[in-house]
Amino acid sequence: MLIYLALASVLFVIGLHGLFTARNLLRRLLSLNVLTTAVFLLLVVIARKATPLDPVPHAMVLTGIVIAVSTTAVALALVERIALRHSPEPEPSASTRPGEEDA
Amino acid sequence: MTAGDAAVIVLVSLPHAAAIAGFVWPSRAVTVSLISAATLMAAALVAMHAVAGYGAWRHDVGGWEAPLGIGWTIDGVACALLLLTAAVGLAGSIHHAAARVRPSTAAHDPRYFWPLWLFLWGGLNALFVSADLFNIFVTLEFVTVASVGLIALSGRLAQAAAWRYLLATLFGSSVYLLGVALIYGRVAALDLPFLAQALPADLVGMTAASLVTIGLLLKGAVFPLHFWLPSAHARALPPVSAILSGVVVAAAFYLLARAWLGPFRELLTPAAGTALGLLGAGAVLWGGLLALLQRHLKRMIAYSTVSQLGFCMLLFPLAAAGATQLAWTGAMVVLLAHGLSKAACFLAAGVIVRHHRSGRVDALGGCQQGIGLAWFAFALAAASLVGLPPTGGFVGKWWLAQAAINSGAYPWLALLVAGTLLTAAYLWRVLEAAIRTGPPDEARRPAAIAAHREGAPATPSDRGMMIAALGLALGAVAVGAAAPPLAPVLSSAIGVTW
Amino acid sequence: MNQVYPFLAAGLLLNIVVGLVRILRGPTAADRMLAAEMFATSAIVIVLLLAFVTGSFALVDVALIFSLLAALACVTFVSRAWVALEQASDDAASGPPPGDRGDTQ
Amino acid sequence: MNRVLITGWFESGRRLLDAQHAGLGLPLRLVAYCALWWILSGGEGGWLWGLPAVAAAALFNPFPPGARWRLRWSELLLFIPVFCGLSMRSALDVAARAVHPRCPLDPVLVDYPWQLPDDGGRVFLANLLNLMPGTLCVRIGARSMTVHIIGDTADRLESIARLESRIGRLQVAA
Amino acid sequence: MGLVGQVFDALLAIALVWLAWQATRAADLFRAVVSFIVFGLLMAVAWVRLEAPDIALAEAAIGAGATGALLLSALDRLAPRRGRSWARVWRADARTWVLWVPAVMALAGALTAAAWQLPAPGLGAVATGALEQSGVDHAVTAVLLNFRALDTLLEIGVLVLAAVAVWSMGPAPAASAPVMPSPTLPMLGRTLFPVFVLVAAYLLWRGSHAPGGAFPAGAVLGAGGILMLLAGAQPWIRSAEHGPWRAILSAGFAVMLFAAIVGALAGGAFFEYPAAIASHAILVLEVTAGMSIALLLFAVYLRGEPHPAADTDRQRC
Amino acid sequence: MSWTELVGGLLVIAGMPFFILGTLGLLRFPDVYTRLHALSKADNVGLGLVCVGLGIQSGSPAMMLKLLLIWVLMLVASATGAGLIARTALARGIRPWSP
Repeated sequence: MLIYLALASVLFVIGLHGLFTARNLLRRLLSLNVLTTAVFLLLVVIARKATPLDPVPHAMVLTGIVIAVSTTAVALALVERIALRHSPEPEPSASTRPGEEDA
Repeated sequence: MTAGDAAVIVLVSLPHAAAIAGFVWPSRAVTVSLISAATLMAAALVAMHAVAGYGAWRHDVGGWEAPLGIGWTIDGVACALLLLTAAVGLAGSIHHAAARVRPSTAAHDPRYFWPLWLFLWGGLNALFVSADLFNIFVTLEFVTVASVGLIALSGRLAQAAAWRYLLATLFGSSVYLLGVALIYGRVAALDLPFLAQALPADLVGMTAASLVTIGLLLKGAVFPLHFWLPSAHARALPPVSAILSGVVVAAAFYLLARAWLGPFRELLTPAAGTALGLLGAGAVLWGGLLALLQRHLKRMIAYSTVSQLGFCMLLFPLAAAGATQLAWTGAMVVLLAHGLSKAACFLAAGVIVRHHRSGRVDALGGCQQGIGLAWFAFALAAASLVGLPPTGGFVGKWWLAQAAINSGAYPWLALLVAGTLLTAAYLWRVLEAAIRTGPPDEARRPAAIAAHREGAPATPSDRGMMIAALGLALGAVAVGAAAPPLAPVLSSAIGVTW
Repeated sequence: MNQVYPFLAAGLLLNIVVGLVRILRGPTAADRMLAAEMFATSAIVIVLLLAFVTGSFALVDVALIFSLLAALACVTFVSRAWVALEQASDDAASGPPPGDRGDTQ
Repeated sequence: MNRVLITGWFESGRRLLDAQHAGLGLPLRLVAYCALWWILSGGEGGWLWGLPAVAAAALFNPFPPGARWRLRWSELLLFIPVFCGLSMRSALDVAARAVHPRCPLDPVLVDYPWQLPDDGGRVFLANLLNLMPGTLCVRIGARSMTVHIIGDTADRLESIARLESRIGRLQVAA
Repeated sequence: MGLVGQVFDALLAIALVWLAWQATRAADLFRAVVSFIVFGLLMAVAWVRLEAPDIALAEAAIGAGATGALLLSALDRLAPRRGRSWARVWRADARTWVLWVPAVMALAGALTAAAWQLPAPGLGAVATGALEQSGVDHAVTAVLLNFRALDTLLEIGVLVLAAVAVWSMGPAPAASAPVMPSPTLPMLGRTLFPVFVLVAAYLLWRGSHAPGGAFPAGAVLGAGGILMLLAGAQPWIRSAEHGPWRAILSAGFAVMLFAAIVGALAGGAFFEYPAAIASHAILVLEVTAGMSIALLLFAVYLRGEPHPAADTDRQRC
Repeated sequence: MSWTELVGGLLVIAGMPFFILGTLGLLRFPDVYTRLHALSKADNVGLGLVCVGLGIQSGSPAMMLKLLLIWVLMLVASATGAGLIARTALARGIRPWSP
């Protein structure tokens, strides 16, 4: 089990790193997903360590996975609209940073 | 089922049902929303009455008891926040219904406002009663998605802000969930009152506590994790800004308070308390300073949220120093008064900005004909934010100050005074600009806007919006009167160790 | 026979790890996509082997879902993503395998 | 009820009556789906769930039936071993090329004119070619398809022709 | 599995770390997305290894299916500019390496250490004890639809909310038909449609006594819907008339909410099913939850309101 | 060890080389079309052998058929997928490699 715990920590850190250093919006989203998966992994390892096998973290992770898909979908829809706004050219780019102008 | 239980069930389920109705029948959405807003207000009052009358109680959802099932705790604080949500929600609903945004001119798609708004409300209600760490995670995500949808509604400029908000809060939830996972691995329980008995203060507990705290600090936009807040709150529609600044941010602080005075009570050493207090101090000073420097009214109000929540953070050092009960009631009253007055500010600002067709502080002078009521509401709310007697802000800060004096923590007293002065300074800038007869620099305004400087006479729609703002501001004042008798109710909180 | 299966599963996993090179190298988006397809097949076999080793036949359903959805990524890729990835082959400069003249010529 | 829904129901009903236009007749499809359910459930039953699912699968298929022909079952059964043999040969062929130190590949693109009359059979052939030795269909045109062949072009073309006539024999025009 | 198992886990961990790194750092955006899809695939294998077949089922459908489709579809809007070459990425990273590696090591080590010390008592025994009164035989389903049904309700709420939020951002950006039609796509769709329906029904049926249930079933069906859409099926959600579809989309959530309230009215607590009808109630909830997860995944995939609705619908509300 | 187990196991083991050779082809072949050949042929035969082998070993006809269903689904997916990728690649003007 130790190896999965280490894996969870490393994935968490990779997600963290990506979230803070990536410029591209989509990449940040991917990092966030990696981060969340790391947390799920920890929960499942905890369930696995318990005797007997604990169903509650499994249910929590299932709930979490569906929530993660929903938030990813919302985030993707947002990213698309932002990318569209910043480059109406045929080749929209996600790496444009959102402007700081005010309403 | 008692009346209190019924009220709580209505509070949790009615907004969701109404949201679905609004989604399925967009043409009926306004009616449905206003009716359910009024019902929710009534239900919140019934719940508060029940708590005041019979004391706090638990409701085991599904009939399953603590370690296995999810529990709701309905106590004084929860009811106060439910009431706050109901007040801001009702006022915001009236404000938005009165605004009558034409679909052709709206930057947003008006069909989706009501479902998102009601879902946000329902999520917040579910959050305030929940006593289960994982259920709180789910409700937090619920609130996040609803907030993001609402922010993104107000046009393309807001989408970038919504994105930053989404990313920050999702990150916050992941970190929070990591903390929850560690706690679960340690004691196999998620229930807050249960954990208050069971969670030991060891390495795992400390790691979990710091993770949960970081996650909630991000969601609560506590300094220095406030970077996402100003543009998100400033760019949304007025009612959305109101509920985000007044309630959503408060929810994060509420959870923080419940967690630290509950399961993490033993970890709340003077050092930990001071660390959290220093974050609050940073928020008060830095947020206040930035608010002072803002040129746009809504941005200024948004930075003021960062600053005001800093006051609430003083709960932790003062509780660690021993004045728990007084600090708790003080912080909660500040939270409530801030929620009401900040929402009033945003709603009033919505009218003011619409009237002047500009959000710049130095463009707010000149003819105020027709929006006097809005300025009155703004001034009342400002008085409460500053903490002038007899407003709620005054009572809350007074109790915090007393707690500081009682526990001999004078530096925090100094911070309270400094923060109050800073608040007065930035709010005075706005009121002063309003009193001026004309904008100082005519040339800085576009001609088209200058032509409208006279402003239009108040329409019924304006009046409805202003009354909503005024109601909230009066509520902030009323908290000042109601707080002393209700103090024992406010400090009834299940799972909190004094 | 079941004692051999863990070795086979580990070998297939190693096979996947080696195959990851194709995702790294590309050079075109299509190469990456088809590498992903290959991993789906290997993952199915790994899951099936694990199912027979541990005797939990619920895992066969996992393999079933994999095979059912294997086409999805490919179809999405072909009908949606690739259109926009006109210049995806431009990182061919980042190290095409020797002899790869794929889309130049 | 909404118009689209009603049209949808109507559509399904029409298809039900019009079953001879389907690739497999409706009764046959129902039997096939029942068999599928039996396989999935591991022979444990659960027909209370299975039968509605079978009905839904048969009635709500959003795609119009593509092929207007029926299978000749004896030919199909005969085809299965042929298919397995050819698959094995194709895998060995590719494997041999992959392990060979110089990767002996001689790729060419060849236009192959259709002999098959209808669309369903053509698509089936095109997909099948991707699993057959040395061939990969890279274009489906109105008159011909383009095939990518990695060596022994003449042999491959011959086997495509054989495969095509086999598929022609599989189907009976309705 | 002993030592081989260890080797297997180690290989899996290496592959996952490498893929996660690629997904967050790859110079080419498409490479990042493909890496993430494969990451989901291998995560499913990891769940299998950790004896979490329910999660493996859901991950296989959601992680490798729906999320992959979502991300790949988003790429057609987010075409990358010229990807930076490897050398440049490496150089730009050199600075962060110095800064990050120690912090990373410390954090990862601390987390692992903290997690390793967990005694993990677990609620397995408690859950098993309560299983008899729950109305189902499979513990995870019991937790999801009975012990912690409120979480499931709110989670389906999050899905509904996500659909509303995504639709509120404007009309769907792309036509739903594939850009490059191929005669093989409809054939694929026609062949796979019955299998999707049957497999989803099968997973639902399994859920009451074995791994399976509403989550994987809904995810499979939702992914199937996306596939059908891409294969050129007539979109089921049509213009100006998605009125009933909105009702259908929110039906699952509404039914669950209704069940919860009925439980309360029947004299119990919110979501308390009378023991006599618990298994029937869970059956209904499972079907509705599965259906709504499927429909909502599909709705969310559209990335916007299906078609601009008619003017009558757009009136101020 | 019963004969079903033996035969099944041998079939499974016989399937393995195809995966390894498929990957080898994936790495060594020069362009996307040739790699598609490697992918769609070698891996599917490997999968078929494993499915048949495990099916024989399981001794239950339903399980055998389920495993075969997995194989058939994968055949459909990979034949269609390979065709789609190849067709799109050609339409996008990626020319096949020639020696």
